[in-house]
Amino acid sequence: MSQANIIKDLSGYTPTWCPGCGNWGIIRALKLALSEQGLGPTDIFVAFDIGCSGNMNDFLHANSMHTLHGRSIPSAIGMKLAHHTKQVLAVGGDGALYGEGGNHLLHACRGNHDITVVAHDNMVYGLTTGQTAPTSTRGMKTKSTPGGSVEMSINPLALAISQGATFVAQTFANNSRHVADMIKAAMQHKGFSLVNILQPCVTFNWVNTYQYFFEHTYYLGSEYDKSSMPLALLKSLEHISERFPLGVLYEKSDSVPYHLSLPMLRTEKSLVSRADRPDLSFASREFV
Amino acid sequence: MSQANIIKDLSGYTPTWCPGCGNWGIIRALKLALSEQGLGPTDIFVAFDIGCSGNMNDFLHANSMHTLHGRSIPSAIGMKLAHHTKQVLAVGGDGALYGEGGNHLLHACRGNHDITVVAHDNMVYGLTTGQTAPTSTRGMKTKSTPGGSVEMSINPLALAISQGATFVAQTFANNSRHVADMIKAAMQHKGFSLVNILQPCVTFNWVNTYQYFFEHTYYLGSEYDKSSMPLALLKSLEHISERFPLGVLYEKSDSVPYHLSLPMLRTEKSLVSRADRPDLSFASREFV
Amino acid sequence: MSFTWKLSGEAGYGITTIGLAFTKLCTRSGFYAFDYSEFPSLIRGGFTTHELIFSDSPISTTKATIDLLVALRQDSFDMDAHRLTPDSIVLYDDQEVKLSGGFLAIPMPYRAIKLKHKAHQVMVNTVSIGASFAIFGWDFAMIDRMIEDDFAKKGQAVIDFNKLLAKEGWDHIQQCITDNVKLKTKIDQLKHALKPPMTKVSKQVMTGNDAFAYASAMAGAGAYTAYPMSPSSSVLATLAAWQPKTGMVVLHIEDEISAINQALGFAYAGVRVATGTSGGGFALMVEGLSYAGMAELPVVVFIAQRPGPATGLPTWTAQAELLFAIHAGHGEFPKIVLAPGDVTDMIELTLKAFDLADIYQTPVIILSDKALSESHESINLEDVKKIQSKYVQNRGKIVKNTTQSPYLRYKDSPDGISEMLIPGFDPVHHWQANSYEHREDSHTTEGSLDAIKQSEKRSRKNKTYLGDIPYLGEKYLGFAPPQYYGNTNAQTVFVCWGSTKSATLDAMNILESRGQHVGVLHFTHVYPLAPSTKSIFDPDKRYVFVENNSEAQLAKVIRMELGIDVGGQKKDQILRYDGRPILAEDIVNQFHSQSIKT
Amino acid sequence: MSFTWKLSGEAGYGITTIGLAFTKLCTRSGFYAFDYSEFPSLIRGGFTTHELIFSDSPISTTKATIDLLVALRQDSFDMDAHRLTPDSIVLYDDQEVKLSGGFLAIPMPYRAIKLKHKAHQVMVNTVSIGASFAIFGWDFAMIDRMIEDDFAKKGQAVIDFNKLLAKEGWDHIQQCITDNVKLKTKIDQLKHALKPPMTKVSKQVMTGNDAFAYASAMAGAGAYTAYPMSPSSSVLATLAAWQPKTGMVVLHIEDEISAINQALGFAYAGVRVATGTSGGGFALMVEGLSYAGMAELPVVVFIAQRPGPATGLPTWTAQAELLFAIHAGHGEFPKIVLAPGDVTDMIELTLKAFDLADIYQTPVIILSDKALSESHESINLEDVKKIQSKYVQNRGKIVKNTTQSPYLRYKDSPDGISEMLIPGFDPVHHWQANSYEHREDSHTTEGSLDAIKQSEKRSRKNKTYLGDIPYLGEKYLGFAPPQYYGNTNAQTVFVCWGSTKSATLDAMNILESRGQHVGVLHFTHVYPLAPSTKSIFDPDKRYVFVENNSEAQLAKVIRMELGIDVGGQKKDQILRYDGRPILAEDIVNQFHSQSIKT
Ligand SMILES: Cc1ncc(C[n+]2csc(CCOP(=O)(O)OP(=O)(O)O)c2C)c(N)n1
Ligand SMILES: Cc1ncc(C[n+]2csc(CCOP(=O)(O)OP(=O)(O)O)c2C)c(N)n1
Ligand code: SF4
Ligand code: SF4
Ligand SMILES: [Mg+2]
Ligand SMILES: [Mg+2]
Repeated sequence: MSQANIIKDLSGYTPTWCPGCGNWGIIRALKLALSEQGLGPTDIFVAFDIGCSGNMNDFLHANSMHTLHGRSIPSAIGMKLAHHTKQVLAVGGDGALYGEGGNHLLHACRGNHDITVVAHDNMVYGLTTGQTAPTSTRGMKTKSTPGGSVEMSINPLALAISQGATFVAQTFANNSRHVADMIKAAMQHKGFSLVNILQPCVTFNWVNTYQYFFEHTYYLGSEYDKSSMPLALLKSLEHISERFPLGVLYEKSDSVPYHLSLPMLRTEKSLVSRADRPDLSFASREFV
Repeated sequence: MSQANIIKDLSGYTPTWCPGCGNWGIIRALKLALSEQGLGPTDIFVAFDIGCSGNMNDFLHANSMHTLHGRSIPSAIGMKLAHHTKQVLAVGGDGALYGEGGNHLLHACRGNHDITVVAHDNMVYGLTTGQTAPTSTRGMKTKSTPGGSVEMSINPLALAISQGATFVAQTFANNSRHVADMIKAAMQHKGFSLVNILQPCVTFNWVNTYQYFFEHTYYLGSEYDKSSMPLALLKSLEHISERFPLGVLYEKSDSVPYHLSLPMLRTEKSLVSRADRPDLSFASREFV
Repeated sequence: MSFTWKLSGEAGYGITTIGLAFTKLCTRSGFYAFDYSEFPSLIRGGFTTHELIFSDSPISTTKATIDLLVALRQDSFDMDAHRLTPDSIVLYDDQEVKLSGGFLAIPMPYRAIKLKHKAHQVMVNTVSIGASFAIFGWDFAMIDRMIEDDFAKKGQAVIDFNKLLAKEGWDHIQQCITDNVKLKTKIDQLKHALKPPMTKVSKQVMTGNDAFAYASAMAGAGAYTAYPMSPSSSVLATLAAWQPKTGMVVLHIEDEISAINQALGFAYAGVRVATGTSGGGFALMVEGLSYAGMAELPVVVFIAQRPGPATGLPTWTAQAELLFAIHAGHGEFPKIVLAPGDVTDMIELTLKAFDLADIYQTPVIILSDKALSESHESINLEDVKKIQSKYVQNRGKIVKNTTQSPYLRYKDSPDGISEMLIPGFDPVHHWQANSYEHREDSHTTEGSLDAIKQSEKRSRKNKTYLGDIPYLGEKYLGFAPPQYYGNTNAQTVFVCWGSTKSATLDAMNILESRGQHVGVLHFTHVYPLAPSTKSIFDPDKRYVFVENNSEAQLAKVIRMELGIDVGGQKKDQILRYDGRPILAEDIVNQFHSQSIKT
Repeated sequence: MSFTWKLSGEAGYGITTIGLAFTKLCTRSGFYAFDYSEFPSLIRGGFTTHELIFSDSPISTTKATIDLLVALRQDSFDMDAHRLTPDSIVLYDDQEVKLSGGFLAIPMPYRAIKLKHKAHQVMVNTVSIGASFAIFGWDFAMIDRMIEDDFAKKGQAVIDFNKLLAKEGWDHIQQCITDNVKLKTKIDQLKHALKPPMTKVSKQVMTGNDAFAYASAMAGAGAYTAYPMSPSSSVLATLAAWQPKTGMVVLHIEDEISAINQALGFAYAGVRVATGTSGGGFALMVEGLSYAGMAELPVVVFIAQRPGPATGLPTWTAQAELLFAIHAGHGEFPKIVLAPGDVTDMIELTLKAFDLADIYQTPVIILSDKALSESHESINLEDVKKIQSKYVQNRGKIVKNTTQSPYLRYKDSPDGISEMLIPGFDPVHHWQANSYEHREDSHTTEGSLDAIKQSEKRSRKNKTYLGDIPYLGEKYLGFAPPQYYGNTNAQTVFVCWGSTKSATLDAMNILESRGQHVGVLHFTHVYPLAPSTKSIFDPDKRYVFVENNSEAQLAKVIRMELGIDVGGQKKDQILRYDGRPILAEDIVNQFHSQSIKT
């Protein structure tokens, strides 16, 4: 490999995911999406959450944080505002992003923070060996719900669309090309983007298998109008009847990301690049 | 007052809210709703959150918890499951319920827990003297956002409707009769109910005044079909253009509340009423 | 007599399942067994080990040497070669593993057996069970019965197939004996040494987590709220599975904040309740803990410790949350922290924890750790039955009716404890669980005198618990001093708490056997400490703290609480903080090297 | 010389606004002033007080007696009658308030003035300012200027109206003099006693929160993330308002968990950052704190304490989070806790906190409390300028380029500190802020040796901070021992920390004036404590702990950290825990009663 290639090489340790796990397809897609944008490890900032998904921290080279469980979104926002000229991603599972960290997702949406959230939606807690997740289908039997889960699944797409996210897509781990395209589009979008990736967990989820997803997903056609928020919201309701549209459900074209609403970040100079100390003479006037 | 009347008297200390505050109308309505249902202080369980709204703990007599800020919903759920034959309410502000406690709201919705959440939506933090709230309109100038808030408002109705709540209503503190009716209907509903009450804060919110709400609200007519979830969701989107429909936006008729999905609570005997100790002989078999 | 047996292999290949079966087999054979498993925080790809020890007396720690090692892979051998002695036996895959060193090596044709029966790698472990039984001279029929029990749900074919594989292992050893004299001699020795006891005491095999779950049900807990977190998660799974039998409401909720605040809802409404997690999840509960302290709500918080900080080493062990647990929560309020030493302790202290929470109307924390929470131990069924039959709920001053009028929830009292009326039954009286400072009647106050009265009332509960103030209830239940073990004249005393008990006692015995007297002082009631505990410490003796952390945290607690200067020097600390449980041999070795230095 | 002045009334009626104006007026007149305000956790309906003291020397505590009390309502008088002396003056509403007791009572026609000018209740307070100036014999033109400054934005009409009301107060007193001889004499006395200093030193009037905000900006903090919580909220408001001038990113986010985790995002990316809250919000941050400890991220956490537990007394004061802050976060990791004694201290220690966080790459906590955070104090502008001109950012080993290759983020080193590369600039090197245990290269590990190495590396930073190991960076900055004040031969020493400094020093002076020698030992660097601190404690002296909490928490820390048995007995504790700041008189009185008992 040439020097440049080495620098751009995203591969870290060999993944330790179960053979057949949907995460293999996702990491392939993520690398594809990044390298097709010419982005190497030092060009991006990634907040990896805690979970099988988040274990990607050791498999994908990047400026990165392996955050606390459920907290990848706030950490990603901090990184973005500190260095807003860089692309920032948050990578995590459904438990982390929709369960433990649900509040952060909600508020990142309405803030329209310019980060891309990559959600590995396997409808189960993988790393803790198989408990119910916020996206588990009602009635699913898991370690923590041996009698079947009582809650209905969260609807992540509807949540994001209705609460201010300006880019919302869904894809399926089996199709790396599609996953990569969704991630690329999400990253290129200015504002908050959520990519919900349906991801089979072959070890702890025997309900939502590859077969299941083949049967319950379909690709949005070219006739689909992703610019209408009400339409996107209605589309996202198919989730309730276990129909999963794949593609970009919603994109707001005139989105103004959070940082561009802050006067001090409407410049190419990021916060971390500033050496100048502020002139505080105003304060002595204020305090007399 | 007769003995029975004293027992049913809901009035605690004289409220200390600012003169003209919308909370006065809400407490009047709440008492009305309770007494019209024949409910006295010991018949109900209330989790009061922390905020001007939550300060009602001392003004309304009830079996109650004055919880931590943002945590009234989990505490209410605990009380409900412990004593499921009783009516349980959670009373709090927009900061508490949609900000600090947003994750609990989200998950209480999808759990369809049989509690009634009474949200005092004054679009500001009252008790901490005037910071931005999750429901503040974008651009609102507050103590914590002197340059205008950057986030768009949360859409609490859309959030609840899309995430599994089975009863969602909105009302305006100025009309105590309507507020009372909404609360009564919510309490009578079996499953999770949210009553979002538009509440002027006369001290710290000079934007969303009584006048503002008169101009931006309207009552849902009898032709409105509250049984359709997609319709209700679309209706809730008017929030974005600062139109606030008043009335029941959504009610699911065949709602099965959380506790009725638990076999051990499908009885009149609540958890707290059980004296019997479980027979654990099965365990010695399991562990050999 | 004690014997260690170890199996390891790739994570995800049933090591712990077959390991547990073997732990149970040892127990059924009449021994006391204890196991300890290591695995990475990965579902696959890492390395899993199952180490077990069986003995004719109760045991809850393993030892440094391995008596029988099963090595299916080269790394299984390499990682443990240093733990083998000339007396050890190694069963190894003759196609996969290269051995070196002096011990009794027995090549096993795993590959051939696998091919012959087209068996999956997971099942190969069953072969080792059969072989081990042959070596020990134990009754093969036991294996058959175990397989029948364990695979009952999977059908006859699976049962038969497993039996067949076990038999292959057994047969292979029998065959080897004929031409391996060394093996023959060894087996004859072992047959004698490992002869199952004649009188069999009925036992249960339980982990610390099992014991906590079991005792929670026994204590009449009506609810358990949790968010999964290693190494506490099996409590959630166990209690969830038992719901139809116990009637308990078991909730896997959205986060740990909800777990504790829901628990407090149950507590207010009068239901006994617990929540469980590990250090990181507990970190999210500390605000709720403070609310429990203020509103005087009874709640049991179970913490299964693992090494931190942050995500740390999720599947490993530590005793590093003692100081954190003691000081958890803002503001000043009473709190009781208990740390069981073994599985039987866990049952007893869990029962006591629920009673203490009710009596003192304040949070009670149980500190377990991965070593205790996830290791299986055989305990005497008789002991458990005795505990159970003796146990009567003590809810202190929690009542369903009150004679007070007006009812004062937070009425000041000499023992600091007020009557708590379970709301919802009395038609007249109601009260608030107020997170603000409050008057006796539970209404909010900002008055100076009210604040002082309530703050002093709350802290007085501590004194009552410690026995400094008489308890005005029906039955006293409070602090128990540390337990002293060993020669009372010993000039050196090992001080430990919680799960390090067994290893420390073992170390004491080893030293004793070498003619060196040491005592052991073991704390289970780790906070608060009664001032009288001070008199246990003899200024002329040396106290060495044995802890699974890097700061000798118990020593800090003792200095802080009792004002005696112990355990502050490196020479008085024997610590381990790499995620592995401290073993008797670690203690003995560190003790020797420190004694030389000083 | 010092003089106390107090105003009180219904919450929501501008008491604190006018009070602050008076604090500034005293300062502009050349005095040092300090104020303390009490108000309920209600927007309306409660009672608000503004108490101020001015003096010719720096001061940051009030005193027990009130020299001039303004009583517009009966309860204003009743609640403070016991604090009046025969020398006190009471300005009271002649229509509203009934007085009793011996002091100089001056009836004021508030009602009449209000009616005459159709003035709102809020404005009536201005009358008292005018009257007070007349009594002190101060220059009325000062009031005019103050009104012009304060109401500049409200227009000329409001300015004129306020001036008019102030003049009414002034005139009324002038008028009274003519027929009230006692008043005349008093005023003549005061004119002399309260004569403004000739040489005026330029001053700033700041609260502890202002000082923290100001110094954060000075330190070059790029971001502040917070969720509002009394008494820390004004930091958020102040820094938010300054954004256009400082360029700081100030975020009011959804909850405290987000506040700390966003802060860590900034920290990882290389931006200096702080987050602020009170005890309850901090409780939600402790998991994040642990992550900062593990990933070695620099972050400053500002805690303005209030009484707990739980919601407690939200608008009152306490020093009850010392032990909680020290032990906050699961697992073991280094952490530095600082507690400024006054506003100038706050500026200096905030600057130091940012440097320490960067140098040691670990969280630094600043403990303030309501008394320090919300009280205004006049400080010398010269001092501030000196601090500012002297200050140079010290980021320790945080760099934008590295010469290492491969770059090892967590490279072991003798001082425990590794080079931290700010990511995003170097085109080749990248690293993870890993919440798991990790290798030197920041990759996850579960290896025993790695775990030990990193755990020891982290804890070694503590030793470097304490000066036990030399720092291998450019400039050393670390622990500072407690400061001793007073007679070195004193046999009794008051030990205090943080904001109780000034009251304790005052108490020392009062006792000194009565011929009783006591010393004061004041801690600002409260955790960790250097072992050498032990030598400061003389076994033959008596140490009495003066704290605004109920447990004498600093004494616990000293016992725990230094192993010396101090402050464990009630007789060695002077504590206040009703939400009110401890005053010099409290200390003196408690000291006397305890000395008698012992
Ligand atoms: C505060 C906290 N609570 C719980 C855990 C334990 N934990 C680790 S990963 C995980 C859930 C994993 O599920 P998900 O987020 O869906 O990720 P997946 O493994 O399925 O990819 C949990 C509960 C933790 N690390 N921290
Ligand atoms: C954990 C925590 N964070 C912050 C606070 C401080 N606090 C009290 S009330 C409140 C917000 C009040 O706003 P809202 O919930 O909208 O209620 P309102 O006063 O407007 O009725 C805050 C931030 C707290 N008590 N606890
Ligand atoms: S447990 Fe599930 S999610 Fe985790 S690696 Fe295995 S298949 Fe993937
Ligand atoms: S501050 Fe606002 S919400 Fe609070 S009592 Fe006053 S008007 Fe009502
Ligand atoms: Mg998952
Ligand atoms: Mg509000």
